[in-house]
Amino acid sequence: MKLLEYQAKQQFAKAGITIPAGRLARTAEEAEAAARELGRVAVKAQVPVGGRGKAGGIAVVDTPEQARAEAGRILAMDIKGYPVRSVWCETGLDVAHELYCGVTLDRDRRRMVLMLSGAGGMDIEQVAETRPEMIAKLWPDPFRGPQAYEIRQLAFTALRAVPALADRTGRLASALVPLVQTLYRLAVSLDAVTCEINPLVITASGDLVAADGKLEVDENAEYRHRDLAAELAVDALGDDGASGDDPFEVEAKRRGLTYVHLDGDVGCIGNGAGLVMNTLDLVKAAGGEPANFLDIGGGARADVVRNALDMVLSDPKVRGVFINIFGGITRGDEVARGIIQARDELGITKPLVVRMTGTREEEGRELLREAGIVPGVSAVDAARQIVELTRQGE
Amino acid sequence: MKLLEYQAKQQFAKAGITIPAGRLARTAEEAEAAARELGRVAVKAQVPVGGRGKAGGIAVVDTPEQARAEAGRILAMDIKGYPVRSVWCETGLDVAHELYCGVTLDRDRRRMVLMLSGAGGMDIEQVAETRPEMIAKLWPDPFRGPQAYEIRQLAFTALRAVPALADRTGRLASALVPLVQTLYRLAVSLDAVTCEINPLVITASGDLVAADGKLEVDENAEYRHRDLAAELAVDALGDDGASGDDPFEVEAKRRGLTYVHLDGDVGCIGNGAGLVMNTLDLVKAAGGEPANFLDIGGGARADVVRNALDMVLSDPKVRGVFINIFGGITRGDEVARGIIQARDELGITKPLVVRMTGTREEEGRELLREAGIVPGVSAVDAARQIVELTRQGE
Amino acid sequence: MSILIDRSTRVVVQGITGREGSFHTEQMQAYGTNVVAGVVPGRGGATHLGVPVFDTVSDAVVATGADCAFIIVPPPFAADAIMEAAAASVPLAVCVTEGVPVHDMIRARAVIDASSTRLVGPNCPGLLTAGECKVGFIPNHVARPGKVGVVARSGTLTYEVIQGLSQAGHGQTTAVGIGGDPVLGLTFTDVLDLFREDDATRAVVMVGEIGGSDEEAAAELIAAGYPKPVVAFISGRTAPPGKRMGHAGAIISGNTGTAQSKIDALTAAGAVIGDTIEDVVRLVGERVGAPSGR
Amino acid sequence: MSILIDRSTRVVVQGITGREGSFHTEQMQAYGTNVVAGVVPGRGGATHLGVPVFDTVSDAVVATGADCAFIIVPPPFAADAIMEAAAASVPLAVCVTEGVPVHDMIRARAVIDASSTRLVGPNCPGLLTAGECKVGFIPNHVARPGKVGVVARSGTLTYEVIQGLSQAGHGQTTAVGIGGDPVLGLTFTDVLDLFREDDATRAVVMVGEIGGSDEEAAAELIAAGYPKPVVAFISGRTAPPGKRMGHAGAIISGNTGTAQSKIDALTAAGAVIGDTIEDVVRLVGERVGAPSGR
Repeated sequence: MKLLEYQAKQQFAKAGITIPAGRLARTAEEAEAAARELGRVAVKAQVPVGGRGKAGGIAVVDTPEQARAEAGRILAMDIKGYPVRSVWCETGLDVAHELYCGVTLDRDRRRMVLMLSGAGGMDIEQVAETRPEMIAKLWPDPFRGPQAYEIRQLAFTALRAVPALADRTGRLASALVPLVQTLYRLAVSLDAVTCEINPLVITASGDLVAADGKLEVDENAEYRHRDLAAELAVDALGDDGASGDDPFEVEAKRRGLTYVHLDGDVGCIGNGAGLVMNTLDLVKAAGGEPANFLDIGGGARADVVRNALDMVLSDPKVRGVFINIFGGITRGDEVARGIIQARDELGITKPLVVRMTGTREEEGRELLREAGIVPGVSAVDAARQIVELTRQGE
Repeated sequence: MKLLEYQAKQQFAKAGITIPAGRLARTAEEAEAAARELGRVAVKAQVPVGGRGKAGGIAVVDTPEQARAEAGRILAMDIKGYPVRSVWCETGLDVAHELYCGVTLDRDRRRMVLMLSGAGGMDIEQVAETRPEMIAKLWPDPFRGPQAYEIRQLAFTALRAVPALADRTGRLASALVPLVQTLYRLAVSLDAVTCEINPLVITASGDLVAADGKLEVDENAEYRHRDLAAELAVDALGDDGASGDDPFEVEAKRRGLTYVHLDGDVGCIGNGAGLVMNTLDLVKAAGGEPANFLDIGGGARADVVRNALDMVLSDPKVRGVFINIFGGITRGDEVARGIIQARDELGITKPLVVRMTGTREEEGRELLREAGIVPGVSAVDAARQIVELTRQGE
Repeated sequence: MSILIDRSTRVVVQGITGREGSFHTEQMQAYGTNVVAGVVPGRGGATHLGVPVFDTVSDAVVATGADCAFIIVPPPFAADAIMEAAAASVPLAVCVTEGVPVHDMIRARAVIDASSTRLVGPNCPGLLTAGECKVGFIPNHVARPGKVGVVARSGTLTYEVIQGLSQAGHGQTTAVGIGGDPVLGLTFTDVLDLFREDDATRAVVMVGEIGGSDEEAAAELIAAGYPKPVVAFISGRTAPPGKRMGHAGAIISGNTGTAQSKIDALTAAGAVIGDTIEDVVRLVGERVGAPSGR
Repeated sequence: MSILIDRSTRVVVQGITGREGSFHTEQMQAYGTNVVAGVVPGRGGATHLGVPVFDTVSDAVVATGADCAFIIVPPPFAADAIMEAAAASVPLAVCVTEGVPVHDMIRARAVIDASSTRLVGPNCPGLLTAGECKVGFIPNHVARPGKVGVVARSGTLTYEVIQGLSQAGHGQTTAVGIGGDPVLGLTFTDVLDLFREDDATRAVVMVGEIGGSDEEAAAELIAAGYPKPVVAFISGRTAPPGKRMGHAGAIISGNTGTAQSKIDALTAAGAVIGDTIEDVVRLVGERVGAPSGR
C-alpha cells in the first residue's frame, strides 16, 4: 500500500516531523484558493511513482492565477500510467542543504535499515550506486529501536562526508536524534516497508523540514491499518472509482486476488507463487505467451478458484486457461469443485487444461473426470496442451 | 508522585482500559449532581493513602440526597493526615469475581514485575504474605515488553489456582492479553514505579473493569511528565495551596529540597543520603534528637545550602543545626559560602556546628574561619558538640 | 540419516484444533509423524486427534517431551507462536502461516537468533524426511527415501522437484521448504550447511526464485568449497522486472535478485543449473548415479 | 594489586567539557588518573584539559585505546551514555549521574547484561585504587594504599570510612561506591567476588544502608564461604519506617530492607557489624593486624 506524497507528509506531521505548509487541491480552482492562502507555492502532482518532476508534474508559481493554470495543466496529465487526480500546493523552502533520511526493509539483514546521507535529493539512487560511502547505515535492534548514540554516530558518519556542513555537524547530529527516532517509530507503528524523507531540507534558518516523503505499508499488515487503507482508497480512486493502475489489476485487487496482468493470451492460474512463475516459464517454453500471473495461494477453497477463473477470463485476449495445481495445503477436491462450478455457472467455453497432483489428487481428479474435464499429471505436458489448444483458434 | 484514584483511572481510560462511569466532586452539591446523573453510586474519598474504606471514606448511596449527605461527611474527613479534598462518585459494578493486576519495580531483578492474581481485592497484601503461590509473576524484557504468550502463561498460572474460574480460564486469558499489555505500556510511558488495578473486576456479563487504581510516577522522571505533575498539583493542593502532608515537608518540596520532618530539636543537614542518615545516627548516639533529615545532594552550590538552612530553621523547635559535609562532588568552599551568606542574611543566632572535610576542604575551612565559624573535622565530635550546645538552652 | 527431523521427532502442533490444523495433523499422522501434543490456549485438558491438548507450549513440552513445534495459526498470531516455541526451548519450530506482517517477523527472528530454536518458515510448506516424518504439508505420496537433499523457497515447486526426482527413481533424504518471505528462519546457506554434515545426502537440489540475495549467499558458500554436488533451479525467469509476483520477497530490486544474477552466481560457484525440472532430475541422475531400484 | 582500575587504566570522560565534568577530570588528573580522551558530541577535534575530545565513544576508543568510561552527564542523557560505552565494548563504565529515571536504568542495565561492559553506578561516587587511579569524585586526600577493600552504597559514607581507615593507618586497595539507586550496575556481591580474587585485599569493609535486599544477598554469599573477613556498617538505623530518605532505594518495604534485617543477616553469615565508623575501623584493625607504618 503506497501512500501519496501528501498522505505520507500528513503522517510525518502527525508524528511531529516538520513539513512545509500545504493544501491539497483536486481542481484548478482549489489550487488557486490554496495559492491565495499560501502565497508562492509549488504545485505538485500526486501520483504513486517517482520521476514526476522530470515528467513536468511539478510547477513553481508566483500568483493564484498561475497556480490555477498550472494545476489545470497538471491535473490533465498522466504520469507513467497514473492520471493525476490531485495536486499538493506547498510553500517553498529556503534551502541551505538537502539530506536523505529513510527507513526500509533490508532482506539480507532481516531487519529494517536506517539510512542517512548528506547527499539528499533526486539523485540519491545514483549516489547509492556510485558513492555508497556517502550513505551511512544503521540496523537497529527491532526491540530496542535506534538509540540516541547510534543516531549521532550515524549522523557523524554521514555528515563528515560533506565538507560544507562541517561547522554545524554537532548541532545537526543533535537535531537528527529525535527526528530519526520519530521516523523509525512511525515506520514500525505503520508497518512500513519503506518510510523516507528525501530531501530532508536544512533551511537557511537551520531547521529540518521534510520536503518530500515516501511511505509504503506492508500488505500483510494492512489489517492493522484499516483506517489508513480506507482513507487511501478514497484518494487513490477519486470519484470514478478507478486508479491509474492497469484496470485488470485494479479489479483483481478488488477481488482480493494476487494477479499480474501480462501481454499474452494463455491464462495461467496456480497455487503458490513459485509454481505459477514456473507455469509461466513452461508456457513460454512451449511457445505460448502468458496472459497473466494468478496465484490462488495456499489452502484456496472452491470459491477462490471460481473467482480466479472469472478474473482471468475477463481479459478478452485470453484464449484458454491453464490451471496448475500441486496440492500441499491446497486440496485437490476443493479446487476441482471450484473449476467445475465456475465452468458451469460462468458458461466457460474456452479451453481449460487442468494439471492436478498432490494432496487429495485422487479425489480431485475423480471430480474433474466426472464433470468431463480431463486432468493432467505432468505440468510440462499440460503446458504444451494449452499452448496447442490456444493456437488452434488463431 | 502519587496519583489519586480518579487520576489513575483517567490514565487507564485514556489508554483503553475500561473503568466504571464516574464524576469528580469537590463539594457535596457536585456529588449530588453526579448521583442525579449516574444513579446508585459509591462516593469515594480521594486521598493518596490506602485503607480509606476501613476509615469510613467510602459510602454507597441510593439517592442524590444521600450522596450529598455522605459527600459532605467524607469531605470533612481527614484520613491518615490527609484532608479529603474531593470525592469520586462512581456507578457500582455487578461483580462476579475480583482479580489483582499490577506492574511495579522489582529492585532485586532490576526490572518491572507484572503480577496477576485470582485473589484480588483489599486483602492482596495478606495473600502475598500467606499464599504467595496465588500471585503469578512475570519479569518482561524491558525492550520487548510482555508478549502475548507470556501473558497467557501468567494468566493460566494465576487462574488455575481459582477453581471458581475454571470454566472461563481460556476466555479470561485471551481478554487479559491486551489489558495487561496496555497496563504495562502505560506504566513504562508514564515512568511509573507502581501501576496497579485492584480489584480488576470480572463483571457478571464477563467484562474486565478497573474498579480501583494506583499509579506512582518515578520522581527522577517527573521532568518527562510536566503536564501530569501540573494537573496533579491543582488537585492535590486544592484552593488553599496546602496538602495533607506535613506542612514542613510540603514547603521543602516547594523549595526542591529532600527533607523529612522528624520530632527532635537538632537540625541536620548533610550532603548525601547515607551521610545524613549517619548524621542522624550520630546525633542520637550523642544523646540528641534529630529534628529532620535534609540531604543537599551531590554538587550542591551555595544557594542550595542557604535554602536548606532557611528551611531547617523554619521549624521553631529547632535549637541548633549540625551541618555535616564530606565533599566529593560537593565542594567545601561552595558550601562554606552558602553557610556564611545564610547566617548573615537570615541573621541566624542559634548554634551552628559545621563539620567539613573532603574536596576543597582547606578552602572551605578557611572561609568559615574567616567568618568566625569554627569548622570541625570529626563527625563524632561535631555531633557531640551540637548536642551539647542545644542542651545548654534547656 | 537425514537433517532436522526423523522418525524419533516428537511434534507439538500449535493450532491443532483449527480447520487446517486438524486436516494437516491427520495427514502428518498418516505419514507416520509422531504427533505428541497440541496447543490451543483455553483448550488445555482436551484430547484432539488422539493427542492431548495444552494451554501453552511450555506445558506441552514438559508433559510430552515434544522437540518440534508445527505452527499453523492465523497470521496475527504467528510471531507470538514462534516466540512461544522459542521460549519453551523447542529445538525446531516450523511455521507454515502465510501473510505474517514483516515487522512481526523481524521481531520474531531477533528472538529466534537469541534462542536455541531453529525456525523454518513462515509461509513455507514445511519439511519432510522421506519415509520417516513430515512436518508441514508436503503431499504425502510424492517423496521416497534416497540420497538427494532438497531445499526450496517455493512451496509448490518443492513438490514438483520431489515428485520429479521420485518418478525418476532418485529418492530423497530430507526436503526443506524454507519459504519465500523476506524475513524468515533457515536460509539456503543454513540448510546447505546441515546437508554438508549429513552422510546420507549425496547431492543437493536447490530451488530458488527471483528476489533477495539468499541464492547469491548460497553461491558464495558453494564457491568456498562445498563437498557435494548442487543442482539448482531458479524460477521466475519470465517475470517482468519490478512486477510483484505474489511473494513479498519476489521483488526485483537494484541489479541483484534477478533470475540471471542468481544463475550466474551459482554457475560461477560450481553449481549446475537446470533450466526445467526435467533438466534438474537429469542432472541429479548424472551426479548420484543410476536410480535405486523401486 | 587492586580491582577494576589501576595505574594502567585509560579513562575516557563522557561529558568532559561540562562544569562538573571539567572540575572532576582535573581532580582525577591531579590524583594521577590517566585520562586519555573526552567525548562531547559536536566537539570532536577539540582539546580540553590536555586531552583530545571526540564526537563518539567509539571514535575515542579507536583513537586512544580507552578502557574505562567516566560518565558525568545530565540525567536525561545518562542511560544513553552507558549504552554507548557498552556498544563501544569499554570494559568498565562508571556513571556518577544522580537522578536517572528508573525505567532508563532498567533498559541500560539490560543492555549492560548483554554486553561485555561492567557498570558502576549511577548515582555513585565512583571508585578509587589508592595511590594509583581514581574514577569519580572520592576526595583525593582521604585514601592511602593498604590492604582493605571498601564497597559502599552511600557516597559520602564511603569517604567517611576511607578517611577513618586511613587515619587509623589502615590503607586500602580499592574503594568502590556502588551507588544507592534501585537499579544499578555492580552490587555488593559482584564487588565481593572481585575482592575475593584480589590477593592484596586482606579484609573488606561493606557499607550498606536501609532499603532493597542487596545486603542480604551479600550475606548469602558470605555465608556460602567467603575467604576474607568482612566488616559491615549499615546506616539509617534511626530512619522512621516508610519515610523516604532521599535515595530512591532507601525505602523500607515489607519486612526486609530494614537496618535490623540486614544486620541480622550479615551477622548470621559471619560478618562483623560496626555500630559506628570508629567501631568499623577498630574491627578492621583487629582483623588485619597493626597498621602499616606511615
